[in-house]
This record gives sequence, structure tokens and C-alpha cells, in this order.
Amino acid sequence: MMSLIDLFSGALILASLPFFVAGTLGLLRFPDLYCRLHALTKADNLGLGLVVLALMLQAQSWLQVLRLLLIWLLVLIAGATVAHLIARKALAAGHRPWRRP
Amino acid sequence: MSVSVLYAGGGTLLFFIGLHALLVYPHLLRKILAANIMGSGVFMVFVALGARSSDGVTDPVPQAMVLTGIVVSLCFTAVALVLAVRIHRLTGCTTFVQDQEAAGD
Amino acid sequence: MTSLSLIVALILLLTIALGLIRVLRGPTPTDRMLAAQLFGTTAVAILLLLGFATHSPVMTDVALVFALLTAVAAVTFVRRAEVDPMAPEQDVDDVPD
Amino acid sequence: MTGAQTLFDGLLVLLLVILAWVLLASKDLFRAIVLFISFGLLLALAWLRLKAPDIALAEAIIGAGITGALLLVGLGRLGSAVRCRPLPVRTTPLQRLSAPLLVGLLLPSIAAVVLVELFTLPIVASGQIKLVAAHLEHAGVDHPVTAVLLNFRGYDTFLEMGVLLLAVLSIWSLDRARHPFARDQIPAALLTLQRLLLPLLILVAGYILQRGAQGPGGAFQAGALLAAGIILAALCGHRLPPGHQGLLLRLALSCGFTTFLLAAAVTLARSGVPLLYPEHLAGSLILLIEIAATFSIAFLLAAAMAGGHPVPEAKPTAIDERKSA
Amino acid sequence: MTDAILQQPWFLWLTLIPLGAAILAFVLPRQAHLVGFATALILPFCALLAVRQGTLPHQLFLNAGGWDAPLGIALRNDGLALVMLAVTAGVGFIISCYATAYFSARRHKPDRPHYFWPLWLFLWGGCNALFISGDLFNLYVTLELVTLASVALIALEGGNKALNAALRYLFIGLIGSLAYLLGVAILYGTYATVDLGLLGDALTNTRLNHVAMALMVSGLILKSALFPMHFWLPQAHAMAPAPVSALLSALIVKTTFIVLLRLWFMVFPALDLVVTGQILGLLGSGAIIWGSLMALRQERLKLLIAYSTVAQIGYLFLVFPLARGDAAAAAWTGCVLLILAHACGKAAMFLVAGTIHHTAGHDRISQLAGAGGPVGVLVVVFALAAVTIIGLPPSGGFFAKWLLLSAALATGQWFYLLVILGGSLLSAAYIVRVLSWAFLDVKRSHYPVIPWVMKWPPLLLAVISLLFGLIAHQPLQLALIDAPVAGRVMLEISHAR
Repeated sequence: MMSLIDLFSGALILASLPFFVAGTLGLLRFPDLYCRLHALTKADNLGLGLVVLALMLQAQSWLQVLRLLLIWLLVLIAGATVAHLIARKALAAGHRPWRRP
Repeated sequence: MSVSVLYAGGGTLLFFIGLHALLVYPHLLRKILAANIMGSGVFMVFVALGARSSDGVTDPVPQAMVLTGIVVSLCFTAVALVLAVRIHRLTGCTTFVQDQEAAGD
Repeated sequence: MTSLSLIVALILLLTIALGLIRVLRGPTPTDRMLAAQLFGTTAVAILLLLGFATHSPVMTDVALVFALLTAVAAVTFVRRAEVDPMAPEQDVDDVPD
Repeated sequence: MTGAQTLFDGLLVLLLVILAWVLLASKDLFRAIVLFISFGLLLALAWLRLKAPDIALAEAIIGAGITGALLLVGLGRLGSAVRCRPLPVRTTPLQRLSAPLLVGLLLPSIAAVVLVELFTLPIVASGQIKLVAAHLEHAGVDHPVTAVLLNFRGYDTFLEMGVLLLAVLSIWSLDRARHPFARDQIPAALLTLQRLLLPLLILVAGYILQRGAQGPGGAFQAGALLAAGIILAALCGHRLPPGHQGLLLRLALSCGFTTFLLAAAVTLARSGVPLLYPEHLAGSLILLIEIAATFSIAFLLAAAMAGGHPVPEAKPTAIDERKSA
Repeated sequence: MTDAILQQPWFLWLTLIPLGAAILAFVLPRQAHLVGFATALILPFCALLAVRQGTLPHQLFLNAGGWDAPLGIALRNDGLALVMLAVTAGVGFIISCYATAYFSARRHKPDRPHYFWPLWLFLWGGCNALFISGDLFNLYVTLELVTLASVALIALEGGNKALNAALRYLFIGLIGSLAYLLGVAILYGTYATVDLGLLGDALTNTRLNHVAMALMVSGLILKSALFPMHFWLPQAHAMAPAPVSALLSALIVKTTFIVLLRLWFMVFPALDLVVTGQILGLLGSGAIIWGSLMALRQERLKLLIAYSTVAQIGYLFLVFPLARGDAAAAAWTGCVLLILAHACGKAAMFLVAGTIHHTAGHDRISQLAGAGGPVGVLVVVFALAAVTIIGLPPSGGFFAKWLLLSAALATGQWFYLLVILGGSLLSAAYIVRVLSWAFLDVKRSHYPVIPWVMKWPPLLLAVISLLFGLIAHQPLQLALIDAPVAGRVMLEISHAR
């Protein structure tokens, strides 16, 4: 017996899957660091966001909702900053971004 | 929960994989990594054997022991790393110096 | 619902397994670290899903710690590798392409 | 449902074993360490599957986080190559023969015997679960693992705190601290991140410490999180003020073990039994010890990262010392 | 008041006091030597009190935290623990006296000496905790405490060889203790307890228990440097500063052996261990022969003494095949007595070697020629200490070996008889080799004056070890309190004397 909320969060969880898969594939297939960075941060943060959203619907208490939100925000901010730092470092080290040949 | 036997088996394998690497590879840092893997294997056996109860709870005693063990193995890792770095700084070696007599004082 | 989240968790574990290829291939340390970063996020998602599937809210705490720690680890990496007088040898076989 | 679970477990164990093999065999040590950190993450998942969230927390923080950072710093100092002066290696034929024999034949067969015999254990066994549960109400805390760690087997934990202090003491006796991190301009983005992360780390550490009495968490996890905070601060260029590198630092490092030792000594002198807490005081005593231990562990782990005894600023650099050595 | 003092569990204070002193020495590095010396002064008195309590009827267990055994940790103050506590206090005190002089004579090495004291105090506390522990997991923690402190002490010299030896010792220790812990995990998985006594009652002769036993025993023999796993010991013991060498050879090597003894006689008696015992006995015999032969070949005095330790460890392992039936008590007491005698003798020898190294600037045996002069007294001390290592009357070594011999006779194992006698002959050979060089009158060089604190402690130890046989019955009686071996012991002792 599935309620509407269950259905909705189930759909959200399923929807998160393509993002993770895309992130991994991007990590594997993209030609250079900058592209991978790009694929990664977008995909996994959105994927995690959907999972968090789905579980927030299922949460028993406001505390749980808050914790979930905190996790997502943390990953989002940390991911963005670290991506920025990594790209900066790579540029400084003289790695040229890939261009279509 | 019969799956715990799976984890116990995995832990045993980890122990022996780590032991093998610790004996075979010369680089000190790799030896330290291997010792950590060995430790994880033992801890896994410990907890997995404690996770066999039928009511879905894991025995807290091995859990507490493994927590202790994790901290102890962290201590050993830290000390081993400092020793390895000292050896490297003195000799330029990243391995044990085999022939102690020839190495001189 | 629970079985769905379990299955999704399983698939996420598979993507981690796939992502390991990037760690193995490199070619630069940064690439490897990037892959580890992805593992961190994926592991957070797995934890949340597992926690939901097995009705153990504790996993949210673990996930929170994971999220915090992957950030710290990544910062360690970025700061460490910037200047390091003895680093060169390690990158011998790590020259990109 | 159970099918998916079993599949998950099987995949996880398989991944762990393969990962261990690949990481130990990989030529590039940086790769090995990144794989090791991933191994730690997966191992934390395994702990959760084994219903040991306390260990999962500790593994995530200590196993993957702190050990990973330690190894990264160590690699930065050592380098990945197997390097050594060419030295004559004296081996007897027996030694040459025994190595492959030992590694190739003996180890796998011992492993096989252990594995086969492990499977003879009964599938269901409940260990000391009931025993711990029966005494839990007298333990002063409601969480079984914390009760075992700080009351039933508190003597172990007391000695373990000693091992931690001893480790830092050993490290201090071996080397002087060298700042492992860059001293140049710190990116503004990093500073912003740090301003967010640091209070959050302290907050979460406090939360985990306080949770230890009822649920998974406790001094070690909280202390290690705080240590991560100290390391983060160090990464962002913060230093201990010079006046705090001497006595104050040593007091901070030892206060956890000292508190435990005092508790043991006082209880021993009063009742003749070490660490025998009066039942009505047990909860608060344990909390006191845990707070001191958390504080101590944070500094101990951070000191382990620094890799040596503190030295005042303006000292010869690492390169100078190499020349003189 | 005196009652209250007498009723304190002193065997446990022997653990807490050094650990507390270690903290103090860490926090106040400038006063570290004072703290260390004061502690070394106090501990023998505590040990005396503990032993006195031990000879009166007393409770053999103390449960830490007040929780009974399967849940809590049982601490034992049986005879074995008391003997070890006492010998550690005695030998530790004398070595500490020596160390104050040794390290103050080497002030030129900056910021090293003051780490010796907290490390040594940690080691002392760790050893004492290990001796009284009656719990497999607690033994693991104490073993790690001892290992870590020893590693740091070995590395204290700071040279390349010392660092290599220390790191090697650390890895050996790790492998050993993890193998041990795997065995503990299996035993806990089967019997849900890690208490020695409870396990001893519960164990049956199953294959899985044999696997656990094999893992634990091999881990421990690796750590206690039994032939052929002794390769790490000579370097580790010879490269350390002299007081540390003495500590390692005299006391630390025995810690893992004590664990092994406890396991063998308290946890595993239900297992059929005849074959394993013979294997250990054969390895011990190998250690005796090989260690003595290697000692004969050494150029350096400290390495010679270290190889002699390898050989003496071999003697200890003979207890496993010999402790059988009626002879069990004789073998047990012989083994304990050998631990004591060797602790005194070997500590004296290493301290002498340290003093020689300090005064002559080297310890090459062939260049000791003509060491008559001021070093002469040291050579005499060395000879005195050697008496117990060789096993001549009236030393403790003689009575220990006599007891082992009588056990070998009683159980009809002639092979070990030959090994024990052969080992004694070989050890006489390598000792005589040193002495013959020393008394050879070639040329006299000028040696600096030796501070008396570097002469008297080894002499004291050597004399104790020499006369140990005369007072041997007291430690023997102590060792038999609650000993896990069959009766008819007093008879054996009177027979031996």
C-alpha cells in the first residue's frame, strides 16, 4: 500500500539515479580535468539533492529534515569550493583546458 | 544473520592480503598501508562474528574492542610514518636498509 | 519504498566500483582525488538510503560526518600538494598524457 | 528485499577485497592512498551493514579521514619511488628459497584453513548482548557500546588513552614538527569555506559527544572530528600562539589520560577497585572523562599530524637539516 | 592506618604509579629525570608490599570497574604476576640508577635524554599492566603499549641503524599482535568471553580452537623473537642506548613470553598440544644452538650479548615440551627462575657493555685487548654476570637449568638434555672468547675515569644474579602461588637444592 508521498519520494529517488550515473560516466569519459570537474559537481550535487528531498518527505521529525538539509548544503558548498580550488591549482600548474581538436 | 559469515570471510582475506603485501613490498609507506589493511581485516572478523545474533543487534563488546583497536592502529600508523620519514631524511631511502653493517654509523 | 531505496543504494555502490577505474587510470593526482570526492558524495547518498531502508536514523549522523570529512580531506589535498619540496618524484609516472 | 541486501553485502565485500589487493599492488603510491581512502569509505558502509554505527563513525573520521591525511602528508615527505642506495644484500640460499615459499604457498594455505574453520562456527550466536543489556541500567549511560567502552571495560579504554599519549610522546622524541602545508597566499574561497566548516565541525563534535550517552557517538569520534577542525585551521594558516606551545599544550595533550588515571587512582584508594564508579555518580563521571578525553584526543591527533615536537618559529628548514645530516 | 596501607591492592598501584609519573615526566620535561628517579625509588617498596600481600592468603582476582569476569576485566595477582612485578621493580630500579648517570654523561646530544624518562615510565607501567592482566583483549592493549614504548626507546639513539631497527620492530610487533588479535576474535566468536580463566574452563579440543591457538601462538613467538623469527632482535637490542638495551633484553622480551605462558597453561590446557609443544621445543633448541653460534661469531660486544639473548629465549621455550605430568611443576619453576636469572644477568652484561662503550668509545671485542686497567673491573663484572648465563653454580641460571634438566629426565626426553648441556658449553665458549681478549695484555690505552654510578649498578646486578641460587626457594615459592601446573612442587625443589 503506497501513499502519494511514498510514490513521490520513490520517483525522486529514481530520478536521482541518472545524475549519479551521469556523474560517474562523465568522470570516466570526459577528456580532461576541467570537464570532469564540471560533470562531477553538477551531477552528484543534484543527485544527492533529489535523494535528500525524497527522504525529507519521509522524515519523522523536523530535526531530521534539518539534518538532511544541512548535509546537502554542506556537500554543495564544500563541493563548489573544492572544485574551484582544484581548478585554480590546475590552471596555476599550467594545465591547459582541453579544446575540441 | 548469515551474511555476517560473509564479512568474516572477507575480513580474513583482508588480513592475509595485508600480511602478504607487508612481507613482499619494500616501500615503507606501502608496508604501513598493508598493516592498516591487516588491521581492518581483523576488526571486521571481530565485529562480523559478533553480528550473528538473531534479534538484529550487534554485540557491543566487540564493537567497543574494535573502537579501541582502531585508535591503537592509528597510533602505530602515525609513529611508523614519522620513523619512515626520519629514515628517509637520514639516508634517502624509502625502504629498510638491508645490510646494516655496510651502512655504517 | 524500502526495497527501492536498497536497490538504488546497490546501483550507487556499482557506480563507485565504476568510478574506481578513474582512480586507477589517473592520470594526475587531481583526477584521482576528484574521483574520491565523488565517492564521498555517493557514499553520503548510499548512507541516507540505507538508513532509510533499515530504519536506522543514526546513519544520517554518519552521513553528516562523511560530508564534513570529505570536505576536510579535499582541502588537505589542495593545500598539501600546492607546495612540497620533496614531492617531485611522486609525479614521475603521473605526467598527464 | 533480503535478496537485494545480500547482493549489496556480497558486492561490498568483493569490492573491499579487490580494492585492498589493487591498492597494495599499485605502483603509484598516491593512487594507493586515494584508493585507501575509498577503502575506508566502503569499510564504513560495511560497518553500518554489520550494525555497528559507532565503528562506522570512527572509521569515517579516523580510518578514512585522519589516517588518509596522515598518509598524504607522509607521502609528500617520502615520495613514491622505491629509492635506496645500492647495498649488497646478504642472503643465504635458504632465505632466498623461504621467501617465495612462505608467501606463495604458506600464506594462502593458512588463509584457506582459517576460512574453512571459520565457517564451522554456528550461524547464530548472541555473544554478550544479553549480559550487557542486563547490566545497562547500572552503567550510567544508555548506549551499550559506550557502557562497555567507559564502564564495563573502562580499564581498556584507560590504557588506550595511554597508548595515544605515548604515540605523541614517541613522535615528539623522534622528530621536530614540520609544517606540512603551503605557507603561501591562502585562497579567499578556502577561507570562506573554513569559516563555515570550523563552527560546524565543533557543533557536530559536541552533538556526537553528547549523543554518546544514548546512541552511537562518543569521545573518540567527537575528538577526532575536533582534530579534523584543528587540521583544517592549520591548513588555513592558523598557528598556535608561541606561548601555548609549551606547558599548556602538554597539559592539553595529557588531560584525557590524566583524568582517567585520577579516576582510577581515586576509586582504587577509596574502594580498592579501580574505576568502580558509585552508581549515582557513574553518568556524570563518565561524561567528565569523556569531555576531557575529547579535548585531549583532538590535540593528540592534531599533534600526530604535525609529526614532531613543537619548535619555536625561526628555525632551520628541512633542507638545512638534510645538509648537516 | 598501616592496615589500610597494607590492604591497598599494591600490585595495581604498580601499574598506576609509573603511568602517572610518565604523565608528569611528559608535562615537566626539565624535571623528567627527577620524576623518573623518584618513581624508580618508590616502586620496589610497592613491589615488596605486593609480594608480602601475595604470600598471605589473599584474593587472586580484582575485577576492574567492579564488574565480574565475562563482562569486566579480571586482574590477577597470582604468583607469576608477583614474581614479574618484583623483578621488574628491582631490575628497573637498578637500570634507572644507571640511566641517570648514562644520560647525564651524554648531554652533548640535545633534547634526546629527557624523552627517555617518560618513555621508560610508560614502558614500566605497560609491563606491569601486562603482568597482572587476566583478559585476552586487555593483554592486547598492554602488549601494544609495551611495543610502542620499546619502539620509541630503540629509536632514541637517532642513528640510521637504530631507526631501521625500531621501524622493523614496530612492523614485527604489528604483525604479531594482529595475528594474536585474530585468534582472540575467533575465541570470542566461539565462547563470548575473553577472560583467561573462563576460556580455560570452556575450551574443548576442536579444530577451530587449534586455528585460534596457532594464530595467537605464532603472533606471540614472532614478538618474542623465537628462532627463526629472531632476525629483528639483535639489531634492535644492540643499537639502542645501553640502559634501553638492558631493559629490552632483561624485561621486554619476557613480556610476550609471559602472555604465551598464560595462554598455554591457562587457556589452552584442554587442547591436545603435544605436537605444538614439541615444535616450540625444537624451535627453542634451534634458538639455543643458532643464537650461541652467532654469538661466537660477533665482532661487537653488544651484538654478542644480543645473540646470547636469542639463545636464552630458546631455553624459555623448552618449558612447553617439558611441562608434562609430574615434571610440569619443575619445568614451570625452572622457566620462571630462568626469567629472573636472565633478567639480572643480561641487564648487568648490557650495562657493562654500555660503560665499556662509553669509556673506550667502541665495543669491538678484538680491541678490548689489555682492557685490564680501569675497565678491568668491568670485565670482572661481565664475568660474574656470565656465570648465570652459562649456568654455573651457585647462580640462578644453574638452578633454573637444573630444574629444566630434571624435567627432561623425568619425562624421558633425552634430546632436550643434550640441548641444554650443549647450549651451556657454547655459551661458555662465547663468554670465554670475550674474556680472553680482555685479559690479553697487548697495549694499554688511556681511558677516562668511569663515574661510579656507571660501575656499581651492573656490579650489583651481577652479584645478585650470581647469588640468586642461594635465595632461589623464595621466588620459587612465590611463583607457585596459584600456578597452573600440577602439584608435587616442593618435593621437586628440595630435590633440586
